[in-house]
Amino acid sequence: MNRICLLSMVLLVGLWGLFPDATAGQNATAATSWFDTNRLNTFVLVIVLTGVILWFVAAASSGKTFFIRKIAGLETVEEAVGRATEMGKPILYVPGLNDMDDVQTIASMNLLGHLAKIIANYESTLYVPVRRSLVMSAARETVHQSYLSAGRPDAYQEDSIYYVSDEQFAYTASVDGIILREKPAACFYLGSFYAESLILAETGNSVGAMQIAGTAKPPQLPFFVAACDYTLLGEELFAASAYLSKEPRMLGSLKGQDVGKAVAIVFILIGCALKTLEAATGNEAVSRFSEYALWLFK
Amino acid sequence: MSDTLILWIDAALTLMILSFLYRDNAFYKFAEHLFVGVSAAYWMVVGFWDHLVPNLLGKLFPSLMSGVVPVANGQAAEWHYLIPAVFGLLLLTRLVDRWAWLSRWSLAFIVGGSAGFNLPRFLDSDFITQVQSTMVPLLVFDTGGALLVGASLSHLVLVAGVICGLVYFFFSLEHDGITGKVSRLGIYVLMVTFGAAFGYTVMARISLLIGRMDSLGNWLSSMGL
Amino acid sequence: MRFPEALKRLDRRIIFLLIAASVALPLVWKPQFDDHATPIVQAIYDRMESLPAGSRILLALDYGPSTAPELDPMAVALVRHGIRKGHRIALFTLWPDGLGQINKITDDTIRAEFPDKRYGADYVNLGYKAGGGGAINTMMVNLKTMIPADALGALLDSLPMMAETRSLSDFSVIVSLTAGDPGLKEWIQFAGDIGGIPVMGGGTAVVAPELYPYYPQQMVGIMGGLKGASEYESALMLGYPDTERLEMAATVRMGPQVVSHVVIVLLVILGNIGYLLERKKSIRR
Amino acid sequence: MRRNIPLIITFITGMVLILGYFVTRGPLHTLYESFSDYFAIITVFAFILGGGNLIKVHLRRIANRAKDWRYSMVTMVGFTVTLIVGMFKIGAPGGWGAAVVEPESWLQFIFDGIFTPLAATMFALLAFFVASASYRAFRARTKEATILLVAACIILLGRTPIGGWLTGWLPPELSFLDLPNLANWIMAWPNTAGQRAIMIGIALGVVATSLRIIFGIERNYLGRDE
Repeated sequence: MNRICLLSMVLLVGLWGLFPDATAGQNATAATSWFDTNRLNTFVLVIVLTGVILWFVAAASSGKTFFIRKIAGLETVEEAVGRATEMGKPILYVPGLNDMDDVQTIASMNLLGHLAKIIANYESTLYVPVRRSLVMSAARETVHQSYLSAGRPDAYQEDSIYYVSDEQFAYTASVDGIILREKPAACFYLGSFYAESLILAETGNSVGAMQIAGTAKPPQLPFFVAACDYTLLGEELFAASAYLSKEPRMLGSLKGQDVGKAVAIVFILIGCALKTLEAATGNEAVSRFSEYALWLFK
Repeated sequence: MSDTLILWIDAALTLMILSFLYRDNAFYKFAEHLFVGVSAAYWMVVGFWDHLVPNLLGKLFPSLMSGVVPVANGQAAEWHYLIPAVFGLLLLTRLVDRWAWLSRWSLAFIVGGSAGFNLPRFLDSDFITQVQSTMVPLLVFDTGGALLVGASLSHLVLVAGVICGLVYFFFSLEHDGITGKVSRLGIYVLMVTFGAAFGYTVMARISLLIGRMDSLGNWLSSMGL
Repeated sequence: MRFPEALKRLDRRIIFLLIAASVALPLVWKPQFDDHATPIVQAIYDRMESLPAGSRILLALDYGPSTAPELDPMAVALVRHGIRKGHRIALFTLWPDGLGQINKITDDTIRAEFPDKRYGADYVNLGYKAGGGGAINTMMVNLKTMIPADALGALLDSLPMMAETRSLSDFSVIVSLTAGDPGLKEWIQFAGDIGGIPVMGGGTAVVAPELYPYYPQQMVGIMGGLKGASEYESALMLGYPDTERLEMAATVRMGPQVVSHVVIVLLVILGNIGYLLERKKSIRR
Repeated sequence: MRRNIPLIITFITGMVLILGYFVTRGPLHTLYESFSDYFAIITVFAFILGGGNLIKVHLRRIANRAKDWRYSMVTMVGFTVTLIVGMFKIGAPGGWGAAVVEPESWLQFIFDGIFTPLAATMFALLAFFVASASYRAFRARTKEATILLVAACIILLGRTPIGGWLTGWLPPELSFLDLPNLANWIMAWPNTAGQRAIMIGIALGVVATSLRIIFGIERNYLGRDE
């Protein structure tokens, strides 16, 4: 890893020399700095956040554990599986519409692994229709692993995880059909979704399934919240996945992002206090002070 | 003549897709598959003629292309455009299983490029400026110095909403005690936001249906109905 | 308790018919509603008004036919306003299917309503470019690297209104009508926030709420969906009474929009009454 | 080799574009400008790849007589005709030198007559599904869902002229409860607050993901090693 970075640096310097300085002539007289000083604050934040995030990722990779709060939706998973077993009905898992290059799909695979482990112990059937062939192979591998680690490799059915169609509405119509025919006791929609979210959630609702959803696509969240029993909102999807898988990359970045949020909250509070003081007193000194204090967010 | 023809094809295809509302059927499947084929080819053609020809081929082979892109006329070839040409062609190796691994090079350029573009811009526009726009006075006065209650309240809702929302998405602290209460408030603000998004999305879908109905209406009135 | 049972069993095709009727009938009987511009839309109108005549405006139609019913009326209203004010309009798109939309606007609005306006001097079609943010970024640094020629193949230097442009900063304002990614957000991130160029525009009602946090600091204003378009049309009719005789697509379509909104709200309420009655029954048991 | 070269390319591209953002001139700036131009060009090849994939998938379906293979023929015919008409500018009044989508050209005819109704109706279908879901699925199950539905109804009524009719009779001192005012207030303040919290969160997520990609920690996009 370090060798690759080093090699890249060398190549980068090489490229630097390769491309002639096209702007050198025009700007020679104008004594402008080569660094855009207006963006200094952004630069400082890039450095700080990069440091923090990479540090957390490295720490997580070297085995350090971090606290992550309980994610409320996760506790209902076991209940949903239990209910399905009791009723003798299957469980449906939809891993979203995007391919494996979407972080949401990767998070979804982690959650599927966790779910499969519970299902293996309960002996209920799991259906996973997918829209991309790559996702199918990833899902099969994940579920197989879970059944193995639960000590139930015999219960694993490869055919229940299958590719449907790349076309959005053809895929949706097919999943709709599965819900109507098989009447699953629980439906999980976790991953990246588009306009089909409400069609799936409505159909699941009409067969009385318990529904748990989660996506980081904000426009689809309202439909899931309104029609599902539980919804993981935005980043909760990643947090849930990191929480269960203890995957250092996800865990580390999650921690780094938390630091960023804390910085935002603190600065908003300070900024509002200073602005309020400024409005109430009209004092020049306050506004001059706040200019310095809030330089990072100018 | 061609306008009338368009009107009729338009109406036929619209009705074919709408027939899905009754149930999935052969007409719908026909229209859907036609759409997939036509749109993919359309994007390819437009991308080729509007971008590749003037921005790549015209710069690599100016004399050859001067018939189709007048811009290229009399220009010298810019050989450094071989770099994107090679990366672009490598992307197409994905179509041949044996050579597919080579497409990773171009994929690496696209993914690395998006990451490089996005990092400073999201930080600037969606983080720094957003935090800065939220730093507002919680007490708003008019020019005469009187407190404006409504405006102050609105500012309070904004600031509290952003902070509570951020606390809800904060994963390093357990949501109990004061954090729990704040994040609870955060979730209520998010629900209002989702409600607004919900209302807007409904509005959008209805508008699209109106547009379709309108063009069906044009077809009907063209028949004198 | 037969009422909630009947409510529960209602065939969805009846609801489909209901919604079709709530859109179709008002299209026939054409009810008229007065509208007025809210501040976030008025800001766009005011910006167009306050620019000196002859200002260069970049109008990016970043959408395809799938969302045209919402965004076409905005494009038409903006073009009508801009040309009346004497601005020079450059049409452009980051969506391949936006090219067809540009042709529609040029044909049906500019050429039909302003026959004396000349191509190249008063308006120009810059065509489509791929790459979204990447394309905007290159246009910021050097416009003619990205767009050496217009959509018809003519050199930009040969077009009077484009000859002097070097980068996006030579436009007085960027207006993007957006159906998603890439669109207004990219124009703000890659052009507005970096070059200090005013950015404004419109979005489908799906994307508009997400863009509100940019207002007013990073975005002059935004029209959200058909309602936003109708507000702009009403501002235009107020400022330019001669436009009242023209067909205002969004204003006409507000009729069916109103009726179907009421129907949907009633459906939500009715559905929840059924749900509450049922829940009460199961609790009583 | 198969793994490392892509990682080096990602690192260099990412770094040049990040550093170039802060630099106003010099070789790095030139590199930044060129990479930005190249990026746009390479993304066009993605459309071609999309077309290629489509041919591959549907030809295979036709060859194997897979389920619904006859519809794959429809896709192939639509694709081929549009491609030939567009690539060779058939039926374009201006000939080779004309704009690709010229008014009165065959490609514009395909756009107006086939592409437009199909794309527009696909999305218009959602209006029906949204109506049906409003009735059958959107329930005030929890306090959260109740808040969501109430806000949605205020927006739906307040953003059309009917809102003014319903509450226009309110006395001036209660005018803030007038539905249009309420809807505008919700959009301007609580909606902005919520969207902004989400936006800040997403921005940090993008920063973290971009860093993981550039430093080669995230490699999923490269697929598995064969």
